[in-house]
Amino acid sequence: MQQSKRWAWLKSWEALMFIILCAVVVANLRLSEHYLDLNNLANIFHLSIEKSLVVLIMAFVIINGEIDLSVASVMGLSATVLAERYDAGWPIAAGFVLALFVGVVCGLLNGLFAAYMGIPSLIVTLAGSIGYRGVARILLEDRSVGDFPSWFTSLGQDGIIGPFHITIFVFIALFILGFVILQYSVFGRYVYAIGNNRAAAEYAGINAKQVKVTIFMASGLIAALAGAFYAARLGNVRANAAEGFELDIITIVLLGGVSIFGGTGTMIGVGLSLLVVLNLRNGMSLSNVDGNTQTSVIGLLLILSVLVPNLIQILQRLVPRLFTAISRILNKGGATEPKSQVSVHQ
Amino acid sequence: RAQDPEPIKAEPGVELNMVLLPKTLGNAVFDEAHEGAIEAHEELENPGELIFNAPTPDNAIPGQIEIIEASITQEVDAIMISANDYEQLLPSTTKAMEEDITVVTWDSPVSPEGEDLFIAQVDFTEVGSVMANMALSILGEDGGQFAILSATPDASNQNAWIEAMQTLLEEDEQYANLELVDIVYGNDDPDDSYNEALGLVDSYPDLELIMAPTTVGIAAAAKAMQDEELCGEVAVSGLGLPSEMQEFVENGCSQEFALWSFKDLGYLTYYVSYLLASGAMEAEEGVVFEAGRMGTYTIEADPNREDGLRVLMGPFSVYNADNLEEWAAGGDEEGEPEVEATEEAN
Amino acid sequence: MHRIRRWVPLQRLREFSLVIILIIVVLIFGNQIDNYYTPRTFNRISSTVALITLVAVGQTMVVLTRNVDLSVGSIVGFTAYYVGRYVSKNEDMAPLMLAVLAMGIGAGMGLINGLLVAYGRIPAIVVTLGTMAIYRGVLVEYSDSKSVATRQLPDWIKELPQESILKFGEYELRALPAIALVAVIVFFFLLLYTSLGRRLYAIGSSPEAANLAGIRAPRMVTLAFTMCGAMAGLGGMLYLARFGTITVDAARGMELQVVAAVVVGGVNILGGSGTVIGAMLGAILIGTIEQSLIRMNINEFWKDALLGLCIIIAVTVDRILINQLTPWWSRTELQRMPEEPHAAV
Amino acid sequence: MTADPLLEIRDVSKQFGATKALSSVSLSLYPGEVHALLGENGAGKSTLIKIMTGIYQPDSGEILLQGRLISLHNSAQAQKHGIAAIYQEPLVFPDLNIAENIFISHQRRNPLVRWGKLYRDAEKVLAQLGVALDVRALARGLPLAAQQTVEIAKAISMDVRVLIMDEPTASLSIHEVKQLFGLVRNLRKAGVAILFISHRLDEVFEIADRVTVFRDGQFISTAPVAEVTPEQAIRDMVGREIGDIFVKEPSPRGGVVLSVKDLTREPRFHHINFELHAGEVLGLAGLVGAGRTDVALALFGIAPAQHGHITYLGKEVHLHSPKQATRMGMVYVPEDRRQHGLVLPMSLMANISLPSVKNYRNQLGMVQRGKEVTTAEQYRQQLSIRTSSLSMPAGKLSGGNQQKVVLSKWLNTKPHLLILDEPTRGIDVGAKQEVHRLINQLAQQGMAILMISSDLPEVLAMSDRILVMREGQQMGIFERREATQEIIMAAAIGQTLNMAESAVAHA
Ligand SMILES: Nc1ncnc2c1ncn2[C@@H]1O[C@H](COP(=O)(O)OP(=O)(O)OP(=O)(O)O)[C@@H](O)[C@H]1O
Ligand SMILES: Nc1ncnc2c1ncn2[C@@H]1O[C@H](COP(=O)(O)OP(=O)(O)OP(=O)(O)O)[C@@H](O)[C@H]1O
Ligand SMILES: [Mg+2]
Ligand SMILES: [Mg+2]
Repeated sequence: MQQSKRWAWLKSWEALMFIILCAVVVANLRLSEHYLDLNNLANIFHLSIEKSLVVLIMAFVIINGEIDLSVASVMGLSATVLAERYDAGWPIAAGFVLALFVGVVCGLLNGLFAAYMGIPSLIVTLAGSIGYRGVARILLEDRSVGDFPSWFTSLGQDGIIGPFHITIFVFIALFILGFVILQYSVFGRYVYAIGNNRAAAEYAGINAKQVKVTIFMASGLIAALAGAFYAARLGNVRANAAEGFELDIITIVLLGGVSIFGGTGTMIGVGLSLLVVLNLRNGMSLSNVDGNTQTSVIGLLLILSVLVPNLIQILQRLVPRLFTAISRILNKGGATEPKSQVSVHQ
Repeated sequence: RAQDPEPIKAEPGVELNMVLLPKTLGNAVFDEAHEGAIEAHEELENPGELIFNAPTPDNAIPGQIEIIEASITQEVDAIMISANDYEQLLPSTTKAMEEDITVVTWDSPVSPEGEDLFIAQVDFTEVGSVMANMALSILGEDGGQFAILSATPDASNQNAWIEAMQTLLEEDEQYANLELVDIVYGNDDPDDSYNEALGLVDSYPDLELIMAPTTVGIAAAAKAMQDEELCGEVAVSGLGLPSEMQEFVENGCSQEFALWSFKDLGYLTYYVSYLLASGAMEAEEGVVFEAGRMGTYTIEADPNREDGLRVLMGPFSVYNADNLEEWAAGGDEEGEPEVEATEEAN
Repeated sequence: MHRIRRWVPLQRLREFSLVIILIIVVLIFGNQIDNYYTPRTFNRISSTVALITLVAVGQTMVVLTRNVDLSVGSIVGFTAYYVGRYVSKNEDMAPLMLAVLAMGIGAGMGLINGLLVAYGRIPAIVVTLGTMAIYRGVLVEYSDSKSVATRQLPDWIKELPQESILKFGEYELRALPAIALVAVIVFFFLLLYTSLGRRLYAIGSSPEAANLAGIRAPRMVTLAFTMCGAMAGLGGMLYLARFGTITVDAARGMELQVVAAVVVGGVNILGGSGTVIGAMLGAILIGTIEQSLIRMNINEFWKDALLGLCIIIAVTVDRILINQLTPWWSRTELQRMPEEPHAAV
Repeated sequence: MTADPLLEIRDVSKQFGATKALSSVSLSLYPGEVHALLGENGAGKSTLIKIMTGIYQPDSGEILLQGRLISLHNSAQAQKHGIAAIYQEPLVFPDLNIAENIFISHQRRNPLVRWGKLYRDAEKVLAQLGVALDVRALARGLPLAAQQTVEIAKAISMDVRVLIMDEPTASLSIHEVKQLFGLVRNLRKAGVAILFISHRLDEVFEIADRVTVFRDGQFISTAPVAEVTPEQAIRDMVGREIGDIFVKEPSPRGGVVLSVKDLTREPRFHHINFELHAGEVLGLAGLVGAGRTDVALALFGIAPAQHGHITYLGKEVHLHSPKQATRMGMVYVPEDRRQHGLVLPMSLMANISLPSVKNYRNQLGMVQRGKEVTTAEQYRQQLSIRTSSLSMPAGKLSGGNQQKVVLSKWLNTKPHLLILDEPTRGIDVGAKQEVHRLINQLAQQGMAILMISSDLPEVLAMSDRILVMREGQQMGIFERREATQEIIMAAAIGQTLNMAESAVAHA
């Protein structure tokens, strides 16, 4: 019993992700001599930093039992607002603040419709993803805005510690913050409770609507921040910025062990899954694997990571059954029944 | 063609690792370009690798950045890019150039500071005039209403061509009777393009021509006209692949369309990149070189882009019922148009 | 009123409300767009909506069981391509056989999804996010980046979209909408009048209760995915007929349109309630808005924003209508605790 | 009863992780007998039932039907053998209507649904149970008792040989229980073997032919009902003597905490008037469906009333959300623990602290697990919650233990006003006493308590005053000393006392 407890974590999703991560790292080491280049290590994070940031908040959204398909459009819109204001002569910092504000407003709208009007967040944020992108189009039309001040672009393009960009440290800080909030704070408790059983949470005096709106607003805020980072990294903004990011983001969160029905998953799992996906993509890029194959491989990984543990469980259940049946046939109603040690039902 | 005495010739056998990076994967034209590049690769007996890689459409710009960064990490010698954005790839292509990697753009350039030079398939203004001429020849002297079905509102190539065409329509008396009523965007999606084409027909009862400077758009528009039995009334023209358009020319839905040879483009691009990366040639205005079977070319200032250098491939092939049969008879299997270029008298 | 309530169940209310909204939408656009009330508009929208409807019908089966199939876009793309290739080599293939082939391929892909979900016990969204990428990847490999061109296709398939089945003056019921309509009717009866259909509802409504009631959920779920795949396969053939030119990007992103249609049509994304009529109405509603915006004479760059706005207004009005109408309809509803199922994914 | 057993369980064991739910238990069911199964919360009763219907597979042991070994891997197989069960927690299909809910398991036989027949049949089955539910109405949001009724209808509508009933009466009041027992007797006559589980011993001794007792997953005894006394059965269950049924000690009545005037929400209840004092327990009695829960929901702000006034601690309040009510120190312990009471996948510890988790914050706003553990441990001992660990997901506890967690969760909020809805549903005798003691203790500390219960003896034993409702109407408030079972029943079914007495006598 003591024994089983100590090793129980091995059966967890986090352990599985960790094992996969190790495998990916080993494979990368063998496949490319450049994998360990400091530049490459920085690139692993740097090239997907915007997605990574949004993954953090998307974990909250999904654990809370909702979904936000509009994040990519909010990223695009905030980058656009920032650029458009800059183009109109505002200092970039002011544009940045406005961009964050716009992100929060988008999140607020999502939250109001989803939580207070009771419209499924899937539709709300789908409409949002079309609409917010549309607003970005209205603002910039077919223009592109660039030539940002160098301090701003250097945030996204130059390392501060070696090749590591400041955005990476922002990510780490937010990850720790997200981890603590989700896993250890009262708010985190509410997020899980609402995601699992909204009615019970409401009976317990939790204002589920308020929590949901807060999370959607945070989602808008983080997406807006990511949008600004995107602008800094690329040094130039068009209305189509960050198009199509949402699916990748959701994939990573789900691979992190978060249930789409809400209520389960941990920040560690999501963090590990992020590392898995980023390293896998990096390794494949270094091996010149094309985009389609990369996506397919991640799709396959997504399926296998759930399938394999489940298959083991199913086999664990079937094998004794088969064994019983065989022994029963052999000694015709035989007296010796094998006992299976493991409980498989949950 | 420039008549400089001694064109620079390529020295075969230099080991160079080169990356051919089209916009996305799974598009026929880019595969043709790849074929051309392979032909040149073999002709030049390059013992190095020719890597062909591209992102998925939903990750177009960040995907190209990732591939460029991975190429930098792998210390390749040359990157040949058909850019998904004019500015947003700049930080990474400039970085590549700083690492002494030759960056050559083709099909669609980046801003001049981020590339060594651009292999222009045809002159941008020429595309405008070719489209104007096709419109004129279809609508006749009396002219009539026509509309443009483009790719995305922010596709820089298309926008440049359309702009060139519009300028021409305004300035040249010849086109006085051609009335451009609308520009719509099908997002290079067959579905959207099909619907946009029909929307045009519905909105403008007197419309006589849809001009689509995109291969996806032109095919979808032609099919839409065919389905609605409008082929006699509304003509479809623009830039299209002969293999996709043959049917519509035969049944009269499209009289004329144009395109250049992507295979040649790939071939030429490879040659130029090889010359630059092997150090045989500098990317400077006025340099004359020989590109294998395609003959001699000169590096010239790009009239459309300040400080930009280009190699102009040309010429256009305009396809119609007469030469398409030849094309079909000759090159169907190999996918290479055998028609001699019909240089537009302009 | 009592009579009506007795014979028109609450579920019909959703459809009723959607029809009202659809009428409002049409009236508004009719007011804004010249020549809107023409047979042409009708034919346009019906043809466009047909494809989404067909796939949405299959998707409805899956969503009812508290699952979702995000791979439909890839299945449509793959079958469109495969069937196109196939028919270009076997020109004399009978149309029906080709449809069977398309549905067979789609069903096969759906079956894989279903087995993984039901017997591999993997959440549907995980499976189909994965197979969405994988099926597309297979297509890219298989196609070698070549596209299927219209000229390779036999005439009947190219002409299918302009075939008209019924004509009322200039209003036509064309082949594509007709096929979609048949699918809607077939699946409507399947869901309402067969025990198979009812069990699909039961599973989605409460998987645990279904388990206790002795319903073989894995089989049913697999079947639902297979049917969804088959519909997507048929959709692939129609996609081929409609667009002729098929690249590896065919129907990319269609899954979101389909899911949007299903959910706007009142099918609960958490399973258990909704009808194919609703899904069809959802597809028609979104399609009408989209097509009408194309016709509207406004700045190109405003269209996306307006589309998003229209959708959110439409679903909000729908929600308000339903909330207002429900007490009228149902005696028992008033007696209940106001505990609506909260919406998630 | 001399015949061979219809169904026989031999040496069945089942282990869940560290918990040994059943160790080598045996049980036999004869045709035409009602066999009661008794045991403390967590004794393994429900687990056995789930094994008998193929939901769980035993780790070892065998099941014999008419002497032949059968293996059950899912409930469909069990149904084929004629074994059906009413499970402890009713699980209806919320999106199907009531008729379909009843017949869903039958539908395998004919592939086409004939709606007209379906509705007629469903009405017939419900008529047998003496209830009138709208068979066309969706099951979503049905009150617990009605869900239970649907489950019962579902089970008896099948052609069964073995009917297993896991606490079917837990949320029913005497009236419905009588109906049900009538039906059970008919089934018994028809030769059905019935396994009956309940924590209400009086019911067990009324209906059962034989009694089996489990303790801690082990078989203790089986005997004909005539040969056991309730005291003996309790001793077998608990493993020790337990004192007399708890007797309420009077508590000092304080000021008015809650005063309700003319409270109305059509069509569920109208013109409810009462005052509730600090230190007082006000019982709310009535038949199932009388609208008691609705009054509580209105007070808690979940389904606010349309008319009337609520005065709380001297101030008129308009309640429209549970959060608001909770903030004011008014809490509601819901009757449906699975839907409203618990977050099943969360640990029982987290469930207990959920409504009061804000009190467990440190300066940084983090939840202090240590304090949580202390609290949970305290309730675990006080209410004897049977679990292998405090971090066990609440959903994996036995039904009665879940109920104890629900109670702990709300008691821990230390409210001024506590509304209890069926607080001891599914709780075993020993723990029930403990809960009663606790309620009394809280009242003595000055808490005002509104207690809804269908368990009439419980209402009589615990209340200072009893408000009786019938079909949404307030039938009167009875002082403790004047209330008797007969008087309350009479009010609940809307008869004058004399007629009620005769009705009870005839039943
Ligand atoms: N799925 C499960 N996983 C882990 N433990 C379980 C599971 N189901 C039951 N148990 C444990 O098995 C034991 C027996 O539970 P069971 O539900 O059979 O009790 P019971 O006799 O029905 O109690 P009650 O009277 O409270 O309903 C309990 O300790 C419970 O915690
Ligand atoms: N067993 C039943 N038979 C018929 N109808 C029922 C039954 N149980 C509940 N209902 C329906 O539910 C409505 C009231 O349920 P509600 O739970 O609000 O009342 P209640 O008095 O609190 O019941 P309970 O005694 O279960 O707490 C009734 O009007 C009736 O329509
Ligand atoms: Mg139990
Ligand atoms: Mg009640």
